[in-house]
Amino acid sequence: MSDAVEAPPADVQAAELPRARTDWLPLALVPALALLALPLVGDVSAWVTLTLAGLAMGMMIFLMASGLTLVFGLMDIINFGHGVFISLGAYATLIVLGPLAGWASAESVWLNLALLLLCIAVAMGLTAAVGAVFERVIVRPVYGSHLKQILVTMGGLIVAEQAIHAIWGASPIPIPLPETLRGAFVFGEVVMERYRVFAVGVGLLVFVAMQLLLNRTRIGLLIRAGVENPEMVEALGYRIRRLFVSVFVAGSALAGLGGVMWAFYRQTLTAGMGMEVMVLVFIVIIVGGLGSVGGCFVGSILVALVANYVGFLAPKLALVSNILVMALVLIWRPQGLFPVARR
Amino acid sequence: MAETPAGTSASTFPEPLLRLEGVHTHIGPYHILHGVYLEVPAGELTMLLGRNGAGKTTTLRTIMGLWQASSGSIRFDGREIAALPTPDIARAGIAYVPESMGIFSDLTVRENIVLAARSGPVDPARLDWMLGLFPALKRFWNLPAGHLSGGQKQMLAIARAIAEPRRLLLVDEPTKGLAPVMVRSMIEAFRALKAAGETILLVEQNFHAASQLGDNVIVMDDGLVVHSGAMRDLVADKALQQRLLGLSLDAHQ
Amino acid sequence: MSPTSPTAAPALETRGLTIRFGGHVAVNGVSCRFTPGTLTAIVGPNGAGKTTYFNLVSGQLRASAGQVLVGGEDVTGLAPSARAKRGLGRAFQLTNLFPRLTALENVRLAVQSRAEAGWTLLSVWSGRRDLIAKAEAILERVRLADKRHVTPSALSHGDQRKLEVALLIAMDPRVFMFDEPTAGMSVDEVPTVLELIQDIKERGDATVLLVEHKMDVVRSLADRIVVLHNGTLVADGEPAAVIASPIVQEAYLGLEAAHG
Amino acid sequence: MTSSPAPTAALDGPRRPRGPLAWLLSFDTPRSWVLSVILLGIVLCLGAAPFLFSGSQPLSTAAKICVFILLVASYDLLLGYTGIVSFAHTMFFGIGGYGIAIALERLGPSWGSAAIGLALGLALSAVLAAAIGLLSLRVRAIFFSMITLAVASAVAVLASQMSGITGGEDGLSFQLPAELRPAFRPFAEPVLGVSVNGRILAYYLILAVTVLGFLLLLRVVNSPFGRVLQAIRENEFRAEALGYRVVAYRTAASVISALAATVAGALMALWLRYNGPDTTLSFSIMIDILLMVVIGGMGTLYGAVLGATLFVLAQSYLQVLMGAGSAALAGLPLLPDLVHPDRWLLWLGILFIVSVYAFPGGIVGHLRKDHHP
Amino acid sequence: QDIKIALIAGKTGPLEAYAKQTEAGFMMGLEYLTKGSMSWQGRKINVIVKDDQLKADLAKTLLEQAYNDDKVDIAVGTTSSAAALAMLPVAEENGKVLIVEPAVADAITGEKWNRFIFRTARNSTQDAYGAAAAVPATGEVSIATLAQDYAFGRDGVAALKSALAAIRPNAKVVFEEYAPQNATDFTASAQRLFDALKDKPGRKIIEIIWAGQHPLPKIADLKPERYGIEIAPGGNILPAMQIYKNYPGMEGAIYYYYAAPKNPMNDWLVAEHQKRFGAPPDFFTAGGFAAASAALTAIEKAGGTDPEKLVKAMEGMTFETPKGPMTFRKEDHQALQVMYHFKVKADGKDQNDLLDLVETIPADKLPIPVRNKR
Ligand SMILES: Nc1ncnc2c1ncn2[C@@H]1O[C@H](COP(=O)(O)OP(=O)(O)OP(=O)(O)O)[C@@H](O)[C@H]1O
Ligand SMILES: Nc1ncnc2c1ncn2[C@@H]1O[C@H](COP(=O)(O)OP(=O)(O)OP(=O)(O)O)[C@@H](O)[C@H]1O
Ligand SMILES: [Mg+2]
Ligand SMILES: [Mg+2]
Repeated sequence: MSDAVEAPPADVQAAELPRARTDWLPLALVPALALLALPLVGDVSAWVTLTLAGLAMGMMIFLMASGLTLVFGLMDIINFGHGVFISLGAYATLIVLGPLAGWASAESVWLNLALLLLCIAVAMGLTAAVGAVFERVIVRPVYGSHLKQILVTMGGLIVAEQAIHAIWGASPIPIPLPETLRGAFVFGEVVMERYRVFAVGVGLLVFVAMQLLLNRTRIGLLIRAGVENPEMVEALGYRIRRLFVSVFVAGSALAGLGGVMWAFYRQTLTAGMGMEVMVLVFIVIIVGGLGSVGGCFVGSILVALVANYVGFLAPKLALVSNILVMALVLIWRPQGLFPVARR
Repeated sequence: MAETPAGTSASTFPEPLLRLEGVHTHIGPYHILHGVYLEVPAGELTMLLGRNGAGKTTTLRTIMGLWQASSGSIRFDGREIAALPTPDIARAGIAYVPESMGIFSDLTVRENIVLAARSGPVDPARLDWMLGLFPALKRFWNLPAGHLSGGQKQMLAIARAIAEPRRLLLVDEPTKGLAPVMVRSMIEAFRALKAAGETILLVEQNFHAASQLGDNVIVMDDGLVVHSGAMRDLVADKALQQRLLGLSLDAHQ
Repeated sequence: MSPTSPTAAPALETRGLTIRFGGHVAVNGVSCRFTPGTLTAIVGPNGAGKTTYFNLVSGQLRASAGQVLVGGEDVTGLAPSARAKRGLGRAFQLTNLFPRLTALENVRLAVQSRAEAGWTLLSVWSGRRDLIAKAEAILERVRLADKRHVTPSALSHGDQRKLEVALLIAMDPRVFMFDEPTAGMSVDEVPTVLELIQDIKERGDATVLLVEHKMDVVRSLADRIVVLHNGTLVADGEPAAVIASPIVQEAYLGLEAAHG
Repeated sequence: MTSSPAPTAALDGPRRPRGPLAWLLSFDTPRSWVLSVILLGIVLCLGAAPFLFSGSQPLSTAAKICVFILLVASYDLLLGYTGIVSFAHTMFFGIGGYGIAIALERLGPSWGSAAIGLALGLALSAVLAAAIGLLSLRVRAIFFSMITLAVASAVAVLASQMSGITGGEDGLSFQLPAELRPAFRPFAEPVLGVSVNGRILAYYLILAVTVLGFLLLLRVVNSPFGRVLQAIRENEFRAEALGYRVVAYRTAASVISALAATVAGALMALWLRYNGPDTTLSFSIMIDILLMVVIGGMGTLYGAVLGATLFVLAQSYLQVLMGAGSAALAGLPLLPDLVHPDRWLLWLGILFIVSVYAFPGGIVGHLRKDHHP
Repeated sequence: QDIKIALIAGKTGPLEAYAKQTEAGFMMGLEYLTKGSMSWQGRKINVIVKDDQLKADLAKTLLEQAYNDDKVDIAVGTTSSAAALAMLPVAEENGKVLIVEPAVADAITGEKWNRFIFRTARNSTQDAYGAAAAVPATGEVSIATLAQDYAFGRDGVAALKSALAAIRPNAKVVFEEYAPQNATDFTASAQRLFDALKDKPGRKIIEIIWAGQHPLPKIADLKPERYGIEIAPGGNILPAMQIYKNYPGMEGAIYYYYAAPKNPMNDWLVAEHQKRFGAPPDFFTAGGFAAASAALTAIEKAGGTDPEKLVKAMEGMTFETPKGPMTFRKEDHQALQVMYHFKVKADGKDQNDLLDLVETIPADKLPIPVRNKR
């Protein structure tokens, strides 16, 4: 679907009003930060290693956070249960790894990748389905009330986490990273874990897809409009409820994808693994600006890079580096890097 | 009461585009509409008048399905729509401009109009015509609609309703907050729409404007229709005006 | 320049008040003085900057340039609440109430602000019978007494407008700013509000600013008319003269044929 | 942030209750006879707990209920009345707890050190609450909540890092002043068949402070100040335009609420003779508080009493009940597993969901709707 | 009259798995030692299991309840060190024995100890001495540590340093790296560790002291072998050690590994556990078993459940466990016990066949200092 009205009629362009401009400043923040870190780190190869690792970690955080920013920002729903979808996505790999464990230890890149993609597909399917149920049973009755959302999704989280315990047991479960993705590429003194390269690929793909979907179709518009005034959207003839369900389901599926990526990174499954990253995820969304997919992307990278640099330069501060980033960004831009809507 | 409810007296005429029969609406514990009968003939402009709190807005919202009629029938184009969900009512061909305007303030003017055109790109000729009616929208094409002035928001709300041809327009107090010059062009706009064959149900407080526009007039009070008939009859009858609306035309303007 | 008593000390004055949104200048160097006892109507086409001007005066927006003076004191840097405390009262164009407090409570809060009772922590609010009585009296005046226990969300649009006016009256400010108080009000209700404004005006010491599109209202109430167009002050003076001026006739009333 | 506290409409009602009790309750009476009866029951049970129930568990539960009533009421001042969603409330609870714990551990078990600890805790809470309020109550509500979440987690990290003072993850165990120890016996003879000891005195200390604190909070929310808070909750923009300095009022509300939470934390530490991060600082307590407010009914302090009582009872006895249930159901398929005591969290989660649905306006809202006096 | 024992554990919450092991081990221990009768001298042994949800305050309340309301004779617990520490004063107030299992904090038998406290679990210092003992005894060894940045991690490193000083003077800790407790990205830490070690002569070892999700694969994937650096991961529960399989040859010390001890008690435990749960017993199963053995041996020796007699009997008492005999040291009531020096297997038969035993480190090779005040 393409925009109905692409540009204003010709004579409008002459009007003196400035057009909405892309805001490049936050984007410049990432390279600026990297450059600033270079002299501080000193050693170039260490700097490259840290920077690459940070970028890749940022992608993984982005994958986990993107679903939440979608749901949180567009639909104005705080899903504290998002973490459990990450866990669920992670555990879903077991469904694939059970019968196909051989593919993981095979030395073939293709088999390994196929296995990963299969895991992703299954995980996204599972989390999407659970997301649909979650939306229907848990979230729908509390649209509009953040507080109740927090409580209800928290309840959903506890129940789902217990369900994971009941199905897969309480002990941590190790999972094998496919053979060819183990270890690292070494270029002189610089090392880059292979898995991180893969994560960068997936992250970029998802980012681009989301951008296209939200900016090139009217779905994004409809959701934003629907959050502000669902009645009016219905009066315009759109079935907004159905759309909301799909957004929630998409958000859950993205969490599932993030979960798979995170699972293979951690190589151990625990039911609480999703919850553990939630504070980080929230920070990233806030830094980016609620609901901004681009902001979430930049925010993730920023947070991960800072964590790496700080971890190297002043490990004592690493504990609070995320909060530091958030505080600085909010002082600079109280609405986050890319403020989206003022609700 | 001299005036018979519209539904009964008009039944010999061809089926009107919209007909309400004995519509009751409750909002929570409040009983707001107490059995509304009215009809809107196709191709004409019908004015809905009444004091504050008479139930005009409630009537429009009930037609749109935004509030559910607790009893009674609403027939649109021969089809019962009282039980349909709002999107289906809109898809049946009814456009609605709410009293609060209902613009999406996070979205730009352009995006507001894009959404209003449900079936695809806006016809360029129609767009030109719309922007000719409301030049301010052209100027603020890419501004978030929340930043528009009160009157500009009103224009946007109406532009949205006419972005695509619809069978019936429900408009709640469109001239509220418009400068006289804009009221004039709004009147022109509705004339033009009527000329283009659209059917319009218009709520208006500005009786002066209303008297220039309407073919028919319906007056409500206390959740009931208390008068319906031709506009020119009401314009001619000062006593009736005084009784129904508490004014005479001369007092205003 | 003001037609009425140019020597009287202004209750409110703006000097070169300007605000830009990006490249758009919504209010452009507006200098104006408003003296006590005068009712000034501010008119202009939609989007002329009237509401924005009010926002700048009452502090909801920060000016890009220029000053706002209340009784000679510069309040340009102050928050809306501080300006309200100095006697600037404001009613809003789009109804802006406490949606889930009752009508009476809405008004009582305004009365309480005027009485500077907000920081009383250890006495019970309902003990202040005087404030409640005052609020009820005001509701009586705007003919909402029978709806005093109704919340604004359950009031019809016109009644909400009246409540908005009631809040402004309850604040009892030195400068009253009405932004289209009668918009959406049914014709038989309009006189009630006009009477209220007339009352305020007749008290003598109040300064009233009124944005209104209904020309009959403007004609019957205003001592002076200020015209804004594209953010700029383009005319200022006696009502009859201003209304007759070509710019108002054309740009505002849309009467192209009229000349003088 | 949107929230849905109980509408305040009825407060304007024409009839105004009279009498000294009404004065104590700031004329904000329960306004439902069922609610009045329940509240009376709770108060009586709490008041007579040491004499009604034997054993240490009921008394511990009663003490915990008291502490949480105060804590939840203080949070309701913020959430229900002012519309501020803060996740940093446990931080103040923790400051109170640590104030007492550190003072008693360092300065020895005397009343003087308890007073010093409490005073320092209160001062720190006030400063922190004011600073957070002034700096960040200007931003959007949702950002404020997230900022408080971050601050609270930073403080938790700090508490864990400064293990030299706070005992880190392990927390601090300490001794109470002699009069509050189990060995202290003020009366030679048993009173009403119960031999009164220091534990029971400590319990009554906690109860007294809770009652006092609750009545004070009730007064605050029913004062002109409290009404301004509610106005701000409904429409801060309009409140500002009416001449109320929103940031100042909000900050004042957070400071008052923080002080009350600090007192609650101090009481908690006194009762447990222990304080640690999990006891007062953890996020799960924050969520419990939220739930208690919502179950009870936001924007009505009586809701805090009901919510805290119900939740603490559920938390204390759910596992026991489930144990019994599981035993009773033994032999059936699946069911005994579902009600196995180790699955109590599952039921807690369900309780979260169900209570939000079952009581959209909280229990108090529900009762007031159905049973007017 | 029944013998009542309370078993307090963090049965719900993140360490549910640990608590389950403890409980299973404790019950199997009682079963084995009473030869299935679950009674002693005709007195039925009644175990009351309580869940403290890892909360210190709750643990404390539950223990009070156990002693006062349930009138238990001996209490055993608990999973979290914080909770265990909070419980200690309660035992003293009530004058009844508390056997601490499996909490490891040194302070339990150190500064916070009282005479009713006995611990069957190993303490952090024992872990550290074990790790030190697994370090080569000769030649120059440079060690860098990676630990979590809180009391547990810092104490662990301090203990390791004093252990090295005591038994491996040839090894030096040259660098200490502390990462946030919940860190997941270890690139920066690894970089710093490598930078610190790579130019050192002799053996270069990274000792990881970590509770929870193990950073081993993250460090190993960055190829420390480029600089000749080895990693000593330390022992862990079986599921956590399964990732070790990818890095055969690593050496370290562990508290219990089912295949290491050779005695009838362990043989029975392994066989029976495998039969009942389909997996070999783990860390905390052995611990629970040992606690049961300590309790029963003490009752036997004291001839009943009188608390004072129990305390007297337990001081210096030696009792059998799946790890062989342990002894409660007279001074601080810490059970002295063996540790195992392991090497990661190259090709295990199944997912739990992970380690080769290099050597059993006898208790007397681990001169754990006494830290309490009597
Ligand atoms: N949400 C609501 N809850 C309860 N009562 C309502 C609600 N909305 C409107 N009412 C009541 O219903 C009646 C009719 O209201 P309605 O808005 O339809 O009047 P109206 O004719 O449009 O008036 P106006 O000209 O002032 O807009 C009024 O008495 C009003 O108070
Ligand atoms: N935040 C903003 N960003 C950009 N433009 C703005 C913003 N706020 C107002 N404007 C523009 O400034 C102009 C003045 O608006 P204002 O609301 O003051 O008009 P007005 O005179 O009150 O009109 P009306 O009679 O329609 O209410 C309008 O064109 C509006 O679009
Ligand atoms: Mg209306
Ligand atoms: Mg305006």
